[in-house]
Amino acid sequence: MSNAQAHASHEKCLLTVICEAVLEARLLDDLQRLGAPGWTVSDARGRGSRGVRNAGWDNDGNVRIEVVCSRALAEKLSQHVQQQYYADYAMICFLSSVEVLRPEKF
Amino acid sequence: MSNAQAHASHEKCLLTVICEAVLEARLLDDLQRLGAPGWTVSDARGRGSRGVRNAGWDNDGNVRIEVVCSRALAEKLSQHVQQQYYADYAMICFLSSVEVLRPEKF
Amino acid sequence: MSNAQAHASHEKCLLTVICEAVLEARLLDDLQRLGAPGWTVSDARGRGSRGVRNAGWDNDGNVRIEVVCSRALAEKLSQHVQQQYYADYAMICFLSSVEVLRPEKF
Amino acid sequence: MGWDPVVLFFVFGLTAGLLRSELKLPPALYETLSIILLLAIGLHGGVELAEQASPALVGQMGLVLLMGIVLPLIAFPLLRGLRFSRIDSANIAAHYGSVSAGTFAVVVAYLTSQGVFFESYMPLFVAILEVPAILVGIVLARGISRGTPWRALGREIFLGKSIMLLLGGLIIGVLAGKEAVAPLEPLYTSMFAPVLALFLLEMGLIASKQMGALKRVGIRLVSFALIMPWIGAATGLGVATLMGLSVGGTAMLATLGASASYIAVPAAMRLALPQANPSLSLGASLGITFPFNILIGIPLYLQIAQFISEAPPL
Amino acid sequence: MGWDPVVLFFVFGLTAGLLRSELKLPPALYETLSIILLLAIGLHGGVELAEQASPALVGQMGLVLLMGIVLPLIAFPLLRGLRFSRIDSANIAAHYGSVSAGTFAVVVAYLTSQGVFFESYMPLFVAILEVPAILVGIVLARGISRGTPWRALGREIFLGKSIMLLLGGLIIGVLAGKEAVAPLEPLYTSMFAPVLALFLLEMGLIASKQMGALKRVGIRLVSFALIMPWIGAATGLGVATLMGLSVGGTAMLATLGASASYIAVPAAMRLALPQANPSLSLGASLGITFPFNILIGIPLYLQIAQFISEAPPL
Amino acid sequence: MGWDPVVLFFVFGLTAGLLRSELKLPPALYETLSIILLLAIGLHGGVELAEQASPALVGQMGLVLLMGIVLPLIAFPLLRGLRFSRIDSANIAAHYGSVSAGTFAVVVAYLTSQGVFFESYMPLFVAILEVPAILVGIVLARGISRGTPWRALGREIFLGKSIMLLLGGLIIGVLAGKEAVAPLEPLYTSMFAPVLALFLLEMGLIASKQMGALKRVGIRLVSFALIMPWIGAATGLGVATLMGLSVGGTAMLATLGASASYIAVPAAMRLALPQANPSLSLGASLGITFPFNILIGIPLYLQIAQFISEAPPL
Ligand SMILES: Nc1ncnc2c1ncn2[C@@H]1O[C@H](COP(=O)(O)O)[C@@H](O)[C@H]1O
Ligand SMILES: Nc1ncnc2c1ncn2[C@@H]1O[C@H](COP(=O)(O)O)[C@@H](O)[C@H]1O
Ligand SMILES: Nc1ncnc2c1ncn2[C@@H]1O[C@H](COP(=O)(O)O)[C@@H](O)[C@H]1O
Ligand code: NA
Ligand code: NA
Ligand code: NA
Repeated sequence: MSNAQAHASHEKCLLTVICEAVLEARLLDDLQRLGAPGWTVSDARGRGSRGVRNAGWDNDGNVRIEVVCSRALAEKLSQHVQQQYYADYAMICFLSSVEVLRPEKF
Repeated sequence: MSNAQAHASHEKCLLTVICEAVLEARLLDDLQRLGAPGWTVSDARGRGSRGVRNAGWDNDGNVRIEVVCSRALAEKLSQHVQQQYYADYAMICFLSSVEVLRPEKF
Repeated sequence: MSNAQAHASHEKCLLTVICEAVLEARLLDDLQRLGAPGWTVSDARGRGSRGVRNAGWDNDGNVRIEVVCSRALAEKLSQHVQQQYYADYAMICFLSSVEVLRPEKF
Repeated sequence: MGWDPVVLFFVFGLTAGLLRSELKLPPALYETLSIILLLAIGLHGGVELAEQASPALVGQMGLVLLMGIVLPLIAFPLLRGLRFSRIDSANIAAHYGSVSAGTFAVVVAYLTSQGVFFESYMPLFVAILEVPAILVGIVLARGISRGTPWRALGREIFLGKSIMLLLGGLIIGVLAGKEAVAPLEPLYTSMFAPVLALFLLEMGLIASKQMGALKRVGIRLVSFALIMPWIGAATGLGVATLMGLSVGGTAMLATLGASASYIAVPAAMRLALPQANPSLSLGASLGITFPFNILIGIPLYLQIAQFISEAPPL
Repeated sequence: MGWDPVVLFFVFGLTAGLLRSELKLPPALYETLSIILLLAIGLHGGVELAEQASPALVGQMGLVLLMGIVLPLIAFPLLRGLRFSRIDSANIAAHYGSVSAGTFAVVVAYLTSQGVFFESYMPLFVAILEVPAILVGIVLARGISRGTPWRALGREIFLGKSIMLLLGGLIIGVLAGKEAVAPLEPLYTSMFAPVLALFLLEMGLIASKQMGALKRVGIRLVSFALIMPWIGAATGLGVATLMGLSVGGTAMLATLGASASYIAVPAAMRLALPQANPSLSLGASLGITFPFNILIGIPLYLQIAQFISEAPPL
Repeated sequence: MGWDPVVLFFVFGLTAGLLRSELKLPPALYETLSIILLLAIGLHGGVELAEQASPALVGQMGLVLLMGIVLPLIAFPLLRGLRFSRIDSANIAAHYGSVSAGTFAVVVAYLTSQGVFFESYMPLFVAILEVPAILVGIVLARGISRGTPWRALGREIFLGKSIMLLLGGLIIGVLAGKEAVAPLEPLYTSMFAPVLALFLLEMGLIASKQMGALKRVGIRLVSFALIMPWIGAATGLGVATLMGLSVGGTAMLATLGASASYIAVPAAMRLALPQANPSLSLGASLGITFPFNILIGIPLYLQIAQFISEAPPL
């Protein structure tokens, strides 16, 4: 790869989903099936329209799941999770744009 | 809600505050009082102008607090926390724009 | 500082690096040497082109490292870490733009 | 004699929580404590099972399984009568048909401290009681529809954390036998009470938060959470008498009947029946029934069991 | 006789930290260890208190409370004399007027290993000494101004983690009594030394980092952190003599006087007096005074207490 | 006699993992368990070393060091012969030349439960064996090039977590001596088996994941991971005979020879030789060799050691 190419940056989309920890395995299965190139998960707590989630014990924590991918895929993923889970689970979901140096990874 | 509506995305603001863990309870009280629709908290460590904060023990960790809300509220919240706490506590604070599918949640 | 000044917001860049936890100390040394004004680190797990990293034990976790700084520095940092580590380590790296209220901190 | 210190730890947690103290235990500690409790209960049961196994046990296991099916079928109409939605009623019924391993640990500690004998293969019944109520609850909510992903649900239920740990400990205990397990005995002897005390401290903190949430839900749920333990205990007493258990064993099966799950069932039902409102089921189970059993129920069930055993046969 | 291994764990942590080793304990472990230590100290004290309580204790408690008020009032002018700002002086004074439960755990282990008797209700005094210095520190910094949110502060101080755990353990011990607490004894017998050793390993790692930070602050802070323990110990010796404590109890109260808080006070003062620089107070307390007391102070205070008790009355 | 329950915990973890159960231990617990194991092994060794130290030990240490240099030199050509790249061969050779402290803990528990005597300063040899293979591995991959940052590498290796804990425990044991360490004895007596059992449960879960990854890599790696333990064990048997160790000590050195590192070496090699593929080395070491040694190897090595000791001298 030429230096010039390495320096050019490319716009991608970052999808962030914050939801009940109990959904983690299921959501990651869905992401894989729908073609997400990768993801990052971390633990969180919070408060929203479905009350306080304090991560104090087993059934009370949130996770944050992030996926960097193309805009089209991010929209597809976000619509899928919202249609599947929004009504019944504590969850929020948002997109933002990010720049990456090696677009072939995503 | 019509499908069309669900697909349209709306611009909101993401406020991120990274500060000493000791402030957590107080900041969340403030956020609630000022009308934040929700928040997500996670643990972190770091280094800034007030030195290294290694999360090694009780008084040494940071938290990252995130709020998705309207631009106006985000600015109000960020100005509030900065006026109240910036001078005396390890803290940084920044805004970015995000897109959400269901604006009524925020 | 005048109130007006405090209210004006300034654009900065947020560099996010997600990589194997074993790199943490080395990357932070590099960041300091290259002049990063600060950083925030948190633990994560994930999946990417180098497989699943479940944070189940010592050698299997990721960290997320974030730096808020000028656009120029962010690009320099990101090119450095990618040239040094991308080939051999599990890692992704992306930039986004954020607004801060007190630019003198970054 | 003084108060039971293990129970006082629960009261301490409850009080600290209600006073909104800063006190909290690291989540990894809570998880560790519950892992150790489940393993220790299973292991102890397995060791004793290896010594006491008898053909009669198979019949007893069948009866206990039946009890796990009947209990949610009693709870469900009760809940419907209290005007909960069908889905919520099924969900809460599943919690109350199943059992709480934490409550079981407290009754173990209580009977031991009182010097009351009990059949030591009781942990086997804990494992048996965990599952059927979940399945009954799902059927109550959905009917036996084709849409239900039974396979995935089966995995989630049988491979869930608490059943794996109970059964894993049990099987290891059976395979290894008493003598070989000796070096691991601290898990259910010297370490058991300290681990349980810390666990109950955290349970108190958690329960205090659920109590806060209960205010919104109101009197109907609280009534159910206070009535159902009596029904569950009575069922347990009946089944235990049928099975010919000792006084201690009878008190234990009553406690199991009276207890409501807050680990295995919530996780499984959240995925199987997402429309159900988890704050109803957890509020009742953790905020009311768990404290009730710990503070009042267990000593009471023992007294009733003693009373029955002394009563002249009909 | 060999070195005290518990103290060696502290030296090990300190060395590993100064060598910049990769060694670190998971934060959840450190939290767990300090929770267990505080509970164990409280519980043990409570159990003994139930047996030894006497009217004289009320007077002793008053004296100890007074000591908690006087100590920061001694430290404050000393700090001002060393040219620290008013705010920083008040903050550091609050740390040194209060006590370190970790140091207390070490003196317990030390006296036990030396076979020296001590009044076992001493944990009560730890709890009493935690609070007053915080209030005095705030008043020294702000005056008794109307602006101070005393109510919120009160909550934070009395409902803070370490006081809740100490008092919670103590009350449980008193209510349950020695016999009932027996199953929990491992917390303050067989498990105490291992838990303390791991705790001190982490404290060594933490202290090593504070020492690094001290370089920037310089000689004035180090002097204070080495002088103040003598003053605190002397005050403790005096008060103990007034109270008529045993040799062991006297050494303990001297240690409490000499120790500086690094759990309860930093958290409270950070919220009550945010302008104060926490790296000064923590650097002194953790980086200098804690190691000094652990490595040198405690054996010394015991010797002095023994010397005084053998001296012919004036 | 029944099965060894500690080993059954490993099988349990393995099974749960292969069944894709939800069971997992909090990472902080796994870290805590491995910290306690390493400290306990070191401490126990140090205490005994203080009692049994002899000039002969220096010679023995030299031999063990040599063994740590020779083993990777045997593994490397074997790997090259199996057509692994130079870099990967060097990396895997470093893992197999070094040792696994977890495997060592299992052999300690096994010999103790069998009542077989062993030289109790063996933990010293664990510490000695950790390092040289790493250095040999780096040289095999890079040559003794000027580019290698030996200084930084040295820091990382000697100040790494596992060596610090082993050596720290050892030195504390030597300095404090048996009598003073008594209060810490639960670490390597009553607590040892429970801690090891939980540790092996997690190791089983981890190993099950590595086994999954192995499918991709195939038969060559699996062969190596099953052959190399025999070579390592044979080397250990030979060296132990040269050193004149007891039967137990001989079985232990064979186990050390047969074991492959999965804590210290992966961390060091990841930084020293980033181009090497860590899933090869971890897959072999954790997915094949660790289970092999735990389930089959250790009892076998003991039998061989017993056989040799009973054989008439040549
Ligand atoms: N406005 C918000 N900003 C940031 N995080 C939020 C917001 N609303 C909800 N969350 C997070 O999303 C989780 C689920 O939200 P909800 O479904 O609204 O209860 C909460 O527990 C929070 O962690
Ligand atoms: N430039 C930066 N980029 C990312 N995080 C930062 C930066 N500066 C400070 N932080 C975080 O904010 C905390 C407080 O910052 P400070 O008040 O500058 O010490 C630090 O401990 C870091 O976690
Ligand atoms: N597309 C992605 N979106 C979010 N996180 C990712 C993505 N790809 C990789 N990661 C994270 O970066 C780590 C290393 O990525 P890789 O080098 O591709 O294996 C993974 O373990 C994930 O935590
Ligand atoms: Na029940
Ligand atoms: Na003091
Ligand atoms: Na080896």
